[in-house]
Amino acid sequence: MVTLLLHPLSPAAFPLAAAALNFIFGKQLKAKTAWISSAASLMSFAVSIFLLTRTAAHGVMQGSIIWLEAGNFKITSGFLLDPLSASFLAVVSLVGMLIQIYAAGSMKDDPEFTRFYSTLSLFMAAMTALIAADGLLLFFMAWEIMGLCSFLLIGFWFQKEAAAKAAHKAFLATRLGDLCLLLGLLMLSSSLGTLQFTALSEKAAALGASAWLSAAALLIFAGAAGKSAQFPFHIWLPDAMEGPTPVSALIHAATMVAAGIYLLIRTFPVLALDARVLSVIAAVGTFTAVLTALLALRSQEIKKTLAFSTLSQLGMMAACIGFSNPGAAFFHLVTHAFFKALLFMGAGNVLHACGTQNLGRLGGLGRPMKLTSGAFLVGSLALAGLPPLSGFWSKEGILAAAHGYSPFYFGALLLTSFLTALYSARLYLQIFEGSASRSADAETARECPKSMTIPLLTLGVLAAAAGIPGSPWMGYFFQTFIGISPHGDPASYAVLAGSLIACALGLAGAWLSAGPWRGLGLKETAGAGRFLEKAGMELPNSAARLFASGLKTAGRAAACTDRLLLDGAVMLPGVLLQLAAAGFRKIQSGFILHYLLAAFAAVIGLLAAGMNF
Amino acid sequence: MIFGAGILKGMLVTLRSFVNSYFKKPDQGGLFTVEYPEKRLVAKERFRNFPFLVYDEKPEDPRCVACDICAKECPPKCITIVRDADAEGRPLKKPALFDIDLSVCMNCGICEEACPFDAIFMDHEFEIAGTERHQSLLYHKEDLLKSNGYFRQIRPSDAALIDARRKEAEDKKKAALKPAAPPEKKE
Amino acid sequence: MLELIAVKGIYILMVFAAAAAFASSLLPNLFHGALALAAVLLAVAGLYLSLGAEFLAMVQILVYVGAVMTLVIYAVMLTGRLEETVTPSGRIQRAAAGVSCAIFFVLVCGVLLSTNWPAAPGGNPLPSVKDLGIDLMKRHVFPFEVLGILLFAVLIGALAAARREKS
Amino acid sequence: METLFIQIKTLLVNAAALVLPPWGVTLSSMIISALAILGLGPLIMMYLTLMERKVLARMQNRIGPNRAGPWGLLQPLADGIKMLTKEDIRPSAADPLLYFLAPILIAVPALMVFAVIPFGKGMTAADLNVGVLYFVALSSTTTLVIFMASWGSRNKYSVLGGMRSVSQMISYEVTLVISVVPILMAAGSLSTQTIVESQSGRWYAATPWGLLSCMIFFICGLAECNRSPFDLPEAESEIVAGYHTEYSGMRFALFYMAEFMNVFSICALTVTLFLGGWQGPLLPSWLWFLIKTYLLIFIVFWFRGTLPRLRADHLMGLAWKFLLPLAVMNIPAAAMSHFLSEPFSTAVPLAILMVSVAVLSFFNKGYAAEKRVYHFTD
Amino acid sequence: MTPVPESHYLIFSLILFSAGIFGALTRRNALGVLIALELMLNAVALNFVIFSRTAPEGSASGQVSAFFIIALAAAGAAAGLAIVLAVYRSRKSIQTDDTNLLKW
Repeated sequence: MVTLLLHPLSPAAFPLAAAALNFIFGKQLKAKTAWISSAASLMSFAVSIFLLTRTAAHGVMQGSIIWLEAGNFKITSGFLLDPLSASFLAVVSLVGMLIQIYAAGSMKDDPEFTRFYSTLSLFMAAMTALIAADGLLLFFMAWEIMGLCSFLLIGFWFQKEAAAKAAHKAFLATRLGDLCLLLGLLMLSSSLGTLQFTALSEKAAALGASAWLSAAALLIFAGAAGKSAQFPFHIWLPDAMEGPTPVSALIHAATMVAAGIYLLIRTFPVLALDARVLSVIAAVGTFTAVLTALLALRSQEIKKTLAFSTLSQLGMMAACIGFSNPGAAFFHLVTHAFFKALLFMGAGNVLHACGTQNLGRLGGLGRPMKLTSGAFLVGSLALAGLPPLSGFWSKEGILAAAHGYSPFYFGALLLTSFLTALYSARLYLQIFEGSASRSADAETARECPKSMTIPLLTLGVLAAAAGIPGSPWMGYFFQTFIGISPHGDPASYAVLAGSLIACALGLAGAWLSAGPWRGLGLKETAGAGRFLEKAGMELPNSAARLFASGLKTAGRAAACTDRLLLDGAVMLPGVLLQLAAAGFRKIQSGFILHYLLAAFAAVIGLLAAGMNF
Repeated sequence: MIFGAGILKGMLVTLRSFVNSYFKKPDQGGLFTVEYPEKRLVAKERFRNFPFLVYDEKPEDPRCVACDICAKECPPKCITIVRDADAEGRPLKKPALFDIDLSVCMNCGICEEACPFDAIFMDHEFEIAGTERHQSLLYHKEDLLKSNGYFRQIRPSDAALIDARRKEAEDKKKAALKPAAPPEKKE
Repeated sequence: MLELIAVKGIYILMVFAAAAAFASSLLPNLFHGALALAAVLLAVAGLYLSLGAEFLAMVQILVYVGAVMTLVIYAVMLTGRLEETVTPSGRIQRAAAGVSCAIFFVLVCGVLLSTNWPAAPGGNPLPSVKDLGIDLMKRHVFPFEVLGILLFAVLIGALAAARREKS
Repeated sequence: METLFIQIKTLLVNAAALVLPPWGVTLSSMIISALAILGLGPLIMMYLTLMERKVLARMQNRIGPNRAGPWGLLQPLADGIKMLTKEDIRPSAADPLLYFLAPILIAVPALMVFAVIPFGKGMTAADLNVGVLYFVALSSTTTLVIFMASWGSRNKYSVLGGMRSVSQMISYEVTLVISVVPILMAAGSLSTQTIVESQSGRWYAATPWGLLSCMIFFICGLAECNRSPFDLPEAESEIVAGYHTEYSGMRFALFYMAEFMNVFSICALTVTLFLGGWQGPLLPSWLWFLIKTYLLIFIVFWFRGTLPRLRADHLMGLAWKFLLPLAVMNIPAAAMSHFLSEPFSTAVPLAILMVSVAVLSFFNKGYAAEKRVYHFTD
Repeated sequence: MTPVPESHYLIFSLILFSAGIFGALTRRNALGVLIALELMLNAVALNFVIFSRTAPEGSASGQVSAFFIIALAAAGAAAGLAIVLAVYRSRKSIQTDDTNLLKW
């Protein structure tokens, strides 16, 4: 029984059980559902910590069952626990647990409490299963369930028109991505014959580059882009903020969006076959990073800004993979999960406290909400990339990879990190600093209850300390531990200096714009901002709509041809028959005498014929 | 044989009457039909048919004194009487005209009962068919008069009684008149 | 000499029957039509006698004239109004019928006259009633029984069809 | 004495033979017998009417016609003259063809039937070997003629009377034919001549089934010619005079004659089939025949004198529910007697018939009237 | 046995048959058609009897089949008339052109 409990897939099993429990007995349990799902995530966190230590001690654990067997064709799927997945598992279950505890507080008075928690647990189960998956098959299934959960959770308050529309949009965008992933997956399995990650890399290496494989790789990247909201698919993430804040924190910051990057890391050997694929990934990633960073500056709402910042960080991670350094991307992934969840929970507290998240009406919350403002400060600084905090180390890794790849990308990423620092600091200053008089509800704001602030604080500590294992002080222990790719040359000072300067400039800019130069230059940049907005957001939307309408007209055309040709062909004999029948009906006059006469005439005819005149 | 029993009994009855008609006397079940024209049934004494007037000696002076009682009593009013008058026009005790319309008379016999002078009686004669319906059945005095002998012949017992009574009345009158007047008044 | 008279009689009978047959089709009054049919039936019975089939003639009279004609006349009396005369069918119909009958007649006549029938027999004795009975009971016993059942069925069927519904 | 009439005929034929060629002789013999029947028919009819009135009168303690001629013997002549002189009224709406044909056609079968009746030994006009069937066939044609009479006279009463009499005749005809079957089985032939000869030993009426079929035949014969208890169709009291309401004068006389000839032929056939025809110890054969026939005719008039008229549904009920089943049961009984050995040959048929009569009486209990009980006020 | 040649009899029965058919075709009254039918059946029965004369020694099958035809015709007439009566009772007329319910 114990070994079963410690099975690599058990972290997925606990939340699944919790989800089922909540779903079935939701009505009776009511408030207790929160405890059940939090307990489940605690258990899965504990198990994942144990698994982490085991993999660290014994190395890779693997096991699989035969999923489908038809003749000599066999599909197996099961779990693969290597340092990468074990560590990611630990991170995800930790963040999930903290958010569930936090959600208990923030969602307390919501009537659909049980539905929220059962879907959340289901999501956790899917995420953990995805991480522990050993092959693309189980991975893809978990991927789909996650898509579903994100749809349910974004559209949690489905009475609200905007939420429903946002959920719809998110689901469709990710569906498109999933479609590409499926195609890529199928192409891979058809050419390489297997879906297992380990086997994948060996087969790919053996087969060598080919157009088929590079196309498959590109499709897989498209799938990852869909889920992790890279450039063409990024339209759904800002709208996904309609969902409750814990959802945004968990799904749209830490876990789900990271799954795309995790997929790219897992299938890196295939991607790496063709340099052009990597260059595409790098370009898309960088472009997304720069664009969304600029957009983050413009948005007026806390959560929307955070959403844009997530987009830009994901862009940077994708770019890092493009620079063929998945290890750094993963490290940034982990640190980002911590401080981004922290920022979102902070935003949640602010929303919970004063009911609005519009920056224009907030300000001076530092005094009434000391703890939240403190944690929020640490989070935003980590995001900005201040040296001792985790953000600096992981970003520095990416910048090093960029530097190694090409100076142009290095410059772009530097610009992004500067912008990141700028908007994160500005965010903090606008909410917590400044005079309290600006907004009426600022006075009423009070610190949130303990169940919401404790997770905040723990994440604050993690956000601060997570960077150290991957920093030179610990000899890049984290990178070597996950062992995917060697760390870049730490010694290049240019990279180190560049990141430091970008961070400092960003912080200074934020401080100035919030303080003495408030409102300066707002108008001039407005025009450029709107153009940016239009280019960034409306264009893809209209493109999507165009694509949809195109499909519709194509459908209509096909329908009418079908009706015309096929139905026509079928109906033709019927119509002819009716015409003929109308003609023949006249013969049946209803008078017996006519029939008799006809019969008799026939007799005579026969007779005459018989006598062969 | 409950089914056919009734029929057989009925058949026996008719057979018996058939046989009896040949061998039995009229009153024991034989034929009692009187073949009318040749043999006739003797009419019973009180048999009533149309009335007739009675005269004693001569038809000229019948017993009827034209008192008109019978005409009044006759329900269908079929008797018409005109009193006779002598040369000077004084009424006589004799009818000049005495008609009975036989086609109207219903032989009820009321006139016989009403007549105080035993002048009119119901006859037994019924074969009086006429050739036409009007005049031939209007009997006048001459047709109606019949002698007392005929009366005595068709109704012996009644006639005897009446004659006895008349004779007695006559004797009484004669006795009563003998001391006063001759008896010729009461014929 | 007697045969001559008989033959003459037969021909007269035939002519009478033919006339009666056409009368039964053409007479407007249905009752007269039915009686014309009766006349035809009797004539045919006479022909049966001339062909030596006495039993058949008597059966014909008994069954046809006695029973079937009574049925037909019953039907005529029940369905026709007391003085109703039947409207003859349209002119085209009659013409068409006449023409087709004429053609039919000519065709079959052709056949009749062209084939040479076996010589009018003098010899073999005609089957008497006894032979008929034996044959009926021996060779044709099955159709005889089936006929009994059929008549029984028709009896019940006719009753059911013609019966006035209770409700 | 026995062969009186035969001698007369041969005399005549020889006379004709002198004059006519050979074929003429056979023709003349045919004609002579035909004329005999033609003469006999009306004669019989006339004196039957007289006999009937005499017998009925005697039964009702009356004398009956004795005015016309000695003992009323010329009464039929008087009737005939009366019929002839009566004005022949014809309803205007009458159907000329039918009205005219009916009386003629009713007399034809009545007369033709005489051809088959064996008046004496060797005195059958035409000894067909389908004799009985001939008789039944011709009697069935009368229904058609009655239809013509009733429909032709365009009178509701006559149509009603016609319908009734036809339905009555049809129902009784069926029983008539079935009741004859046992005799045909016993005699083995349809010709009346052979049937009479086969009765030389023992009359069929003597056997139990023979007696029963004789009674059934007789009753159905009566119903066939609308006589006595079954004379519903021309019941004066109910529907005027049935199908011959509109007929008067000579036409009515024809109907009247046909009716009486039917009576005579039915009785004659009963005699030939059941009572041994002209079989008789001493007297000449034709005399026996006449005696027996007139006895039966007396019974017919006897019926007329006693029995009340049957109601329409009783009439039908009697035919279909009593007589027909009885006649049908009679056939196996007759078969039994033919095949079983002596002691059983009478016992078994008797048993069968007894049982069937009992059963049928039980089932027809509804028709038999209850015994009427008179309560005199005390 | 009459020396009338067979062909005369056959022609006569043919005449009967044509009269029957003519009647059936022209009669507008259902009963008229039935009468015509009887006529036709009679003609056929007559044919059987005609040919039974030349049948081989003593075989009565000709007359027997004629006998069957007569019986069947009687059965047919009974059924036909019952139906005609039923039709009359429901439609108050048996003109053949009135009963055209089965027309399409």
